[in-house]
Amino acid sequence: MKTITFNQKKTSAIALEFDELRPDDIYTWEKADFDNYGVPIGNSRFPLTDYFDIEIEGEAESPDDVKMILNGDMGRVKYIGCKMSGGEIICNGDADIHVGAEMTGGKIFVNGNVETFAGREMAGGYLEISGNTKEFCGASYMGEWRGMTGGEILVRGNAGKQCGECLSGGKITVLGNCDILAGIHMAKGLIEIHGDVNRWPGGQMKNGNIVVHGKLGRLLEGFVLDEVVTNPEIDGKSFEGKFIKYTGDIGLNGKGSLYLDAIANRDKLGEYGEHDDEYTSIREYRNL
Amino acid sequence: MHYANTYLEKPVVPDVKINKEGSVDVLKCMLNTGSDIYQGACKKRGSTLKEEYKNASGTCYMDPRDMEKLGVNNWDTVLVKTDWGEVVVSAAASRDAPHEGQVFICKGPWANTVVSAETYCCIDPTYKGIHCTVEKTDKKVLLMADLMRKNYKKWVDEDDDEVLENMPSLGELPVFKRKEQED
Amino acid sequence: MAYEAPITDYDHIVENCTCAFCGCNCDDLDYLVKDGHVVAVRHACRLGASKIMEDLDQRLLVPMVRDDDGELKEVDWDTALDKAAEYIANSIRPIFYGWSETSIECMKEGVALGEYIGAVLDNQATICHGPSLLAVQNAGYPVQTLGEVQSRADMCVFSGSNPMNSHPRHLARYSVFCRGYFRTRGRFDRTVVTMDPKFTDTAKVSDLWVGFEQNGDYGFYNAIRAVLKGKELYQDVISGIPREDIYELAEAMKNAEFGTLFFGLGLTHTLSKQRSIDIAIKMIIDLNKFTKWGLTPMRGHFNVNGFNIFMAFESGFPLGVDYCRGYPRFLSGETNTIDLLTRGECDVFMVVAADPGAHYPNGAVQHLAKIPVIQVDIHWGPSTEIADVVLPGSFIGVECGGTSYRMDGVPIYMKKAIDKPETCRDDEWIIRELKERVMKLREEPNVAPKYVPNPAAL
Amino acid sequence: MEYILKNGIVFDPTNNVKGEKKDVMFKDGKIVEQVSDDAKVLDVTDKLVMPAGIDPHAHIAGPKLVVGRMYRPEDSRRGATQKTSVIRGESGFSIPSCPATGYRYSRMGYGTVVEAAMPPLEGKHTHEEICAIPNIDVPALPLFGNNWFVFEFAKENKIDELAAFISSWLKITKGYGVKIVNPCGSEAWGWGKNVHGFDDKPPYFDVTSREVVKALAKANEKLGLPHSIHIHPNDLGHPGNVPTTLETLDSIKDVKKNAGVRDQTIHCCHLQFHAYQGNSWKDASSGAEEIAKYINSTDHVTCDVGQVTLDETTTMTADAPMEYDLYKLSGLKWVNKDIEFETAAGIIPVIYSAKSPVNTLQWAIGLELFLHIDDPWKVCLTTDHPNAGPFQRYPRIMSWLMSNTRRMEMIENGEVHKWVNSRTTLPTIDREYDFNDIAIISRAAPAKIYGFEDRGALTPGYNADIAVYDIKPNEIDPSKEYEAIEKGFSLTDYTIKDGKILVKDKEIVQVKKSRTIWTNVMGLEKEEQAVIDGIMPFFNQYYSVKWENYPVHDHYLSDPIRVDVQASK
Repeated sequence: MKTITFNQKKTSAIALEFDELRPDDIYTWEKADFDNYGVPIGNSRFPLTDYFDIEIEGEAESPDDVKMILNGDMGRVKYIGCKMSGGEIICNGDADIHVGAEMTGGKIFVNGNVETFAGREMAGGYLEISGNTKEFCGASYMGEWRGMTGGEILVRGNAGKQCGECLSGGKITVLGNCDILAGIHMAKGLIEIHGDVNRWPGGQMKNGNIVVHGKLGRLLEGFVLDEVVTNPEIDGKSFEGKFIKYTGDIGLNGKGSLYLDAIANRDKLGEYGEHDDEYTSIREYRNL
Repeated sequence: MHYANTYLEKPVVPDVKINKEGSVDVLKCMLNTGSDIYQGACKKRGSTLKEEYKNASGTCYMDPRDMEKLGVNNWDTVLVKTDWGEVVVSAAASRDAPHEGQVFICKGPWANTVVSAETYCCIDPTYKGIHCTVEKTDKKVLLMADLMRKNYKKWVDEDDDEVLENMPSLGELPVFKRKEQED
Repeated sequence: MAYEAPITDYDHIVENCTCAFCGCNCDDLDYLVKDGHVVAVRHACRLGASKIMEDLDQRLLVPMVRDDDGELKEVDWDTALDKAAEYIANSIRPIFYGWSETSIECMKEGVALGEYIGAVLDNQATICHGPSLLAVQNAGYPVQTLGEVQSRADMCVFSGSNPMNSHPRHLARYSVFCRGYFRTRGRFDRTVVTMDPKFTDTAKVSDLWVGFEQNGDYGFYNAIRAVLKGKELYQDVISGIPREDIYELAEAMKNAEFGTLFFGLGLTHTLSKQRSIDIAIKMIIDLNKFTKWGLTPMRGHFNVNGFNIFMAFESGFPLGVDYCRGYPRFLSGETNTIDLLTRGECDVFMVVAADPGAHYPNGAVQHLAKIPVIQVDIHWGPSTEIADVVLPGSFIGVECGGTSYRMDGVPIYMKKAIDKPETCRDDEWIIRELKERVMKLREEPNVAPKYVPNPAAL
Repeated sequence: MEYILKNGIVFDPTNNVKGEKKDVMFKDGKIVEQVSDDAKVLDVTDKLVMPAGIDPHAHIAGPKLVVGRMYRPEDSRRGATQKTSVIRGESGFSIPSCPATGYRYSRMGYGTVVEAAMPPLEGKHTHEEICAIPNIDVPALPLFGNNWFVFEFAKENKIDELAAFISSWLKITKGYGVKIVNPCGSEAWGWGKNVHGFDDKPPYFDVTSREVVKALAKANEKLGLPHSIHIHPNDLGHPGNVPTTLETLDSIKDVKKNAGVRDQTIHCCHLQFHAYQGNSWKDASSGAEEIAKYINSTDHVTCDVGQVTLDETTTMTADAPMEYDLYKLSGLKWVNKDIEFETAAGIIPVIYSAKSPVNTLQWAIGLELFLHIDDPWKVCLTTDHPNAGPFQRYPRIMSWLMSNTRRMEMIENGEVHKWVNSRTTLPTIDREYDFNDIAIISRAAPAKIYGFEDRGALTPGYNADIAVYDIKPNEIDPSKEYEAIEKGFSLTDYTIKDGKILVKDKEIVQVKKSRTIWTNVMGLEKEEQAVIDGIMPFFNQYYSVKWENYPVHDHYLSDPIRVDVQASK
C-alpha cells in the first residue's frame, strides 16, 4: 500500500485540475515526479508543490495499492478521481465539480460538500459524500443518453436538482433531500432518497426504480398509480414498510417504477389513503 | 439634418387612478424579468444613459389590483426586494394584466440587481419566477450610470449605499476625458 | 408617440439591407441615406428601426483606457490595443464573451485568439438559449426554415415567447399573418396558440391563450405527452390548466396539417431550465407520429445562432467552449460564463458586441467589478461603466458587411450601407490586431500550454 | 520547388502503372516528367505510392453537419486532441470539427472529398465550412431532387429550361454536380409523409420520382457536366428496396451520355443501403448479388458503397422521412431540418453493433457489393461518412477487402452475427482486392466518375496530390497481415497536396487552405436569365430571403477551382 498525502499549502481562486493525478497515473510516482509536475490552472500550469505538500509512504504495484489523502479545502480542485480505475481517495474537505466522474473502480470518500456532477457517468466503484452535493449528481455528460452505468454513490446530505439524470445502472442513495427532477431520463438502476423530494421525480424515465422515503411535493401526470405494496423487493434489495408504486413515464411508454412512502405521502392516495389499513391492496379497494 | 425619431420618453401604459392609501405595506409577489419592445428599442439604440432607459427598464409592471393594495400610481417608486438584492424602480400598470401576484421588470441593470445568478448547472441564470416583495418607497430611481456605480463600486472607494445614492449624478451623457481637454 | 412626417430629405436609398436586431434577420430593409448617415429606415419594425437609427450621443467613437482616477480617458488606438493585449497575454482564465452582434468573420479572429491564449469563448446563449442547446443535445432538434412555416403551417404555437415585443416582424413576415403557398389567406388559415403565464401582446392576437402557471411548464408538457399516448389525466388541473383544455389542445395539435412551436426565454429561464424545452421537443417529436410538427427557438440577437453554428464547426461545441487545456471542451456549470463569474474564476474578461452590464445578474457582474474588462462595442452602455479598456467597433449590417445566421440557420450576408465613423475600426480588425499583439507579447510559439508562471494574476 | 519521390512502388491505375518501382517527380505543385538535379529527394524506397485519395461521397460540411456537432457534444468529446505548433485542437469521432476533418483526411492520404449534399438556400453555410476545413479540396453537390422548380420543369418535361436552371443554380451555389436525394420523398416529408417506390407522387405535386430523375438525367447530359447525376434512390434502408433501386438505375439506361471524361450516366451513392431483400427486417436478406449482376451487365452505372464499419456513429441524410423511421426504432434523439422548397434533412445517432443481426447484414451487403461487382472502376470506397461509419475507418475496410482470411475469421469466430451465413453470400466469396484494386476504388475510379482532369492520377501536368504509405507492397501479404494493412493506410509517410508536403512521417507538418471545385457552364447565359425571370415571382413571394441574399457570393470562396463546361445547344 502506497499512501500519498496532499496537504494543502494554499488555495487558488481559479480551480486546479486533477485529472492527471489519478491513482492510475501516480502509483509509480516518486517525490521528484510530484516536484516536477505542473498542475493545470486555467490556461497555464503551475508547480503542484506550490499548492500542496506531498508525503509519500510505501510502495504500490498497481493503482489499487494507492491511497490518496487530500487534506484541506478542495473547493477549487476539479476532477478529483476522474476516470480512476482503482485505489482509494480520501478527501478531507469540500471538493469541486466532477469528483469521481467516469470512474470505473476504486473508492472515493469526501468528508465535506461536493459541487456539481459528482460521479458523472460512473461505471464502477464507490463514491461517498458526507455532506451535500449540488446538481447533476451521478448524471451524464451533455447530450449523452448513457449516464452512470455502474457503481454506487452515497450522499449523506442533500442532493441538488436532476440527481441521477440518465441513470443507466448502478445505485444512488441520498440520505437527505432531493431537489426537482431526480432520475430524469433514467433507464436503469436505483435511486433511493431518504428525505423529501421537491417535485417531478422520474420525468421521462424509461425504466429503473426510484424510492422516496420522505414526502414528495408534486408528481407528474406521466405517472400512473399502480399499487400500494408492502415490504417490496426492489432491484434485489428489500425495503420495509408500505409504498405507493407508480409506473411511468407513460408519455414515452416508460416502465419505470416510482415508490413513495405510503405514510408520508398519504395525501397522494386521496380517499383510499384514509382507509388503507382496511384493505390489502388498492385493487381490492377499487373493486368495492 | 432631420432624422426619423424613435425616442419615447416613457413606455405607454394603461391609465390607473388610485386615490386610496394602500391596504398593505409589503406585497409578496413572483418576479419575472424579460424584454419588452420599449426596453429593446431603447437598449439597442444605445440610449442606456438616458431617462428613457430608466423608464423602460427600471419599471416594475404590476397588476392594477396589486397597485391598489400598495396604493401606488403609475410612475410612483417602489422598492423590490429578493434574496439576491433590492432595487428602487418605478411602478406602472401592466399591459398584460390581469396577473395578480406577478410583477414584471424588463431586463437591464435594475432587474439584474434582484435576479438570481444561480444557474443550477444549466448555463442560464434564473431570471424568472423569483419570489420578491414590493413596497412603496420615497427613494428615487437611479439613472443607469448611477446605479452601476452604486451596485458595483468599481471605481469609487465608498462602501455606503446611502452615500452612493446621493452622490452627484453621472448624468445622461458619457463622461470621459477627451484628448483635447488635456491640451 | 406623436405623428411624424415621413422623411423625404435623403440622398439615396440602399435596398435589401439586413436588420441587425433580432434573430429574424429581415433582409428587406431599405435605408434612406443622407450625407453618409442613415436618416430613416423602411420596412423595419420599431426595434430594428431604433437600432439602426442609433443614438449618436452614446456612440463610442474613440478608444479609451481607464486611468488611475477610475475615469475613462481617450487614447490612441495603439495605446488602447496594447493595454488590452497586455491584459489578455497575462491572463490565466480569460473569457471572451459576446460575439452575437458581430459577424462570423470577426468570430474567426476571435477563435484564433481564444485558441492561442487558451480562453473560454461564450456568447449570449449563455444567458438566453443555453438551456435550449442543452435540451437539443438531449432530445433532438426538429426544425424547419421559416419559409416552410410561411408556406405550410396551419398551427403556430408560441411558448414562453412574446414575438410581438421581441421579434415584431416574425408574425408578419414568417409565421402568422403572412400568406404562404398553401396558406393563401394568411392569418385566417392558421390557428395561433400562445402559452405564457402572462396575457402577453402575442396572446392578445392569438386564437388561444394557455396561461399555465409560473414554473409549471414541465408538468404541463408532461401531461400533453401523456395525453398523446392516450392516457387519461387524473388531476383536474395541471399546472394551472384544466384537464379538458389539455385534451382539447392535444387533439388540435394532432389534427393540424403542419404545426410549429416557437419557444423563447419563458421556457429557458424558469425552474426546470432545459428540461422544459427537452420535454417540449419530445412532445413535438411525438406529434410527428400523427402529423408534421417542427419547432424553432426564437433567438434574440441577430447572430446568436451564428456563434453557436460557427463554434460547432470550428470546435465541435456550440457554446461555452473552453480552450484552456489546448483542446476544445464544454461542460455546463464549468465552462460557461455565468458559472465562471459567480465562482470568481475568470481573471480577464473581454466583451465583444454584447452588454453583460445590462444583462448579467448582479452576482456575476460583481466579479466583473474586480477584474479587467475589455469592451469592444459601438455604444456606451452599462458595460462601459465597468470597462477598463474600451475599443469602438463598427456597426455590422450598416457600416460594415459580414455574415450572420438567422434563427433557423439560414445564412445571410449583411451588406455595408454607409461608411463607419473615421475613428472607429471594424470588429474583425480589432480582434486581429489584439491577436497579433498578444502573440508578440507571449513570445512562446503556438504550442500546448505549459509553464507560464504568472502568479501575479491570481 | 522541385521534388523527387524516389524508388517507391507506384500504383497509378489511370496510367496503368501496377506496382512498378519508379520515381515520381513534381514541381511547383504539378506532376512533371523530369526535374533538375536540384530537386529535393524524398526517399520512399519500396513503399507504396499512390495518387492522393478521392472520397466521392461524404458529408463533411454544411448545415446538417453543424447541427450534428451542436447536438452531439458526447461525440465531439470523443476525439479531442491537443493543439500543436502546426495544428489546432481536434474534436469529434463520427462528426469531427472542421479542422479535425481536414487533418484526418490528410493523414490517410486523401486530397479531395466531395461534400454530397448542399441545400442551395444554405449554400453559403456549406462554403463557409469548406473554408474552415484545411488541407483538402471540396466540391459540393447541390440538391435538386426535391426542388419545386425542378418538379415543375420535370412535370412538363421542359428539359431545356431544366438544363438552364441547373447551370444557373450551379453558379449560384458554386456547386459541382447534380445530387438527388429520395426524389419527391423529402417534399412529401414536408407533410410528414414519404413516397414509396419509384412511381409515387408527393402530395399536391403531379410528378413522380421517375419523372424527376429522368428529367434531371437528361438535363445533366444536355449540359454535359463532368459528373453524372448523383442519386440516392427512394426507399433507402427499407427491406425490399432492391426493385426500387434497380428501376431507378434502369430508368435512365437510354439517356445518352454527353461527356467524354466519364463513363456513366448515373452514379448511385451508398448502394449498400439500397440493396435489401425481404418484406421486413424479420425476413430481410441481401440483395447485393442481384444489384451487382445488374451493374456488371450494364455500363451506365457506377456506385459507391457506404460500407458499415460497426461503430457508433451519426446518420445524417437529406432523406428526412427515413431518419424519422430510424428514430422510431432507436428512440434516441432526432434532428430534422426542412429547407423551404428545396429539401429536408434528418440526423440521429446510431450504434452499429456486430452483435445485431440487421447491422451485420448491412455490413455484409457492403462487402458483397465490393466483391460481386467485377469491375472496380464501377465501385468506390465510401462509408457515406458519417452515416455508415466515420471516414477514419477506410483503412479497416481496405483490410477487409484485401483479406478473405480476416473476413472468414470474423464470420467463423462469431465476431459478427450469424445472419451473415444465412442471409448473405459473403462467406462464399473468396475474392481479395489487390493494391491496384484499392487504388482504383479509392482514387482512380472516383476521379473518373467525377470527370476530374487534374487529380486522381500521377499523369504529368496533374496536381501533385500524392500519398506514400508505410506499406511495402512487395513484402507484405495483405491476406494475412491485415492489421498491418489497416495501420499502414491509416497514417501516411507523406501526404502531398498541390506539391506541398502536408504530412510527413505520420504527422501533419503543414496546413494549407482548402479549395472548392465548381462547375461553370458557359453558353447558356440567355436561357438562364429567362429561367430566373420566370421563377422570380414565386421566389419573391414565397422564399424567406431576398434574391440578393440567395447566391453564394465570392466572399465565401477561398481560391476556388472553376471547371468550365461548354454547353451544347
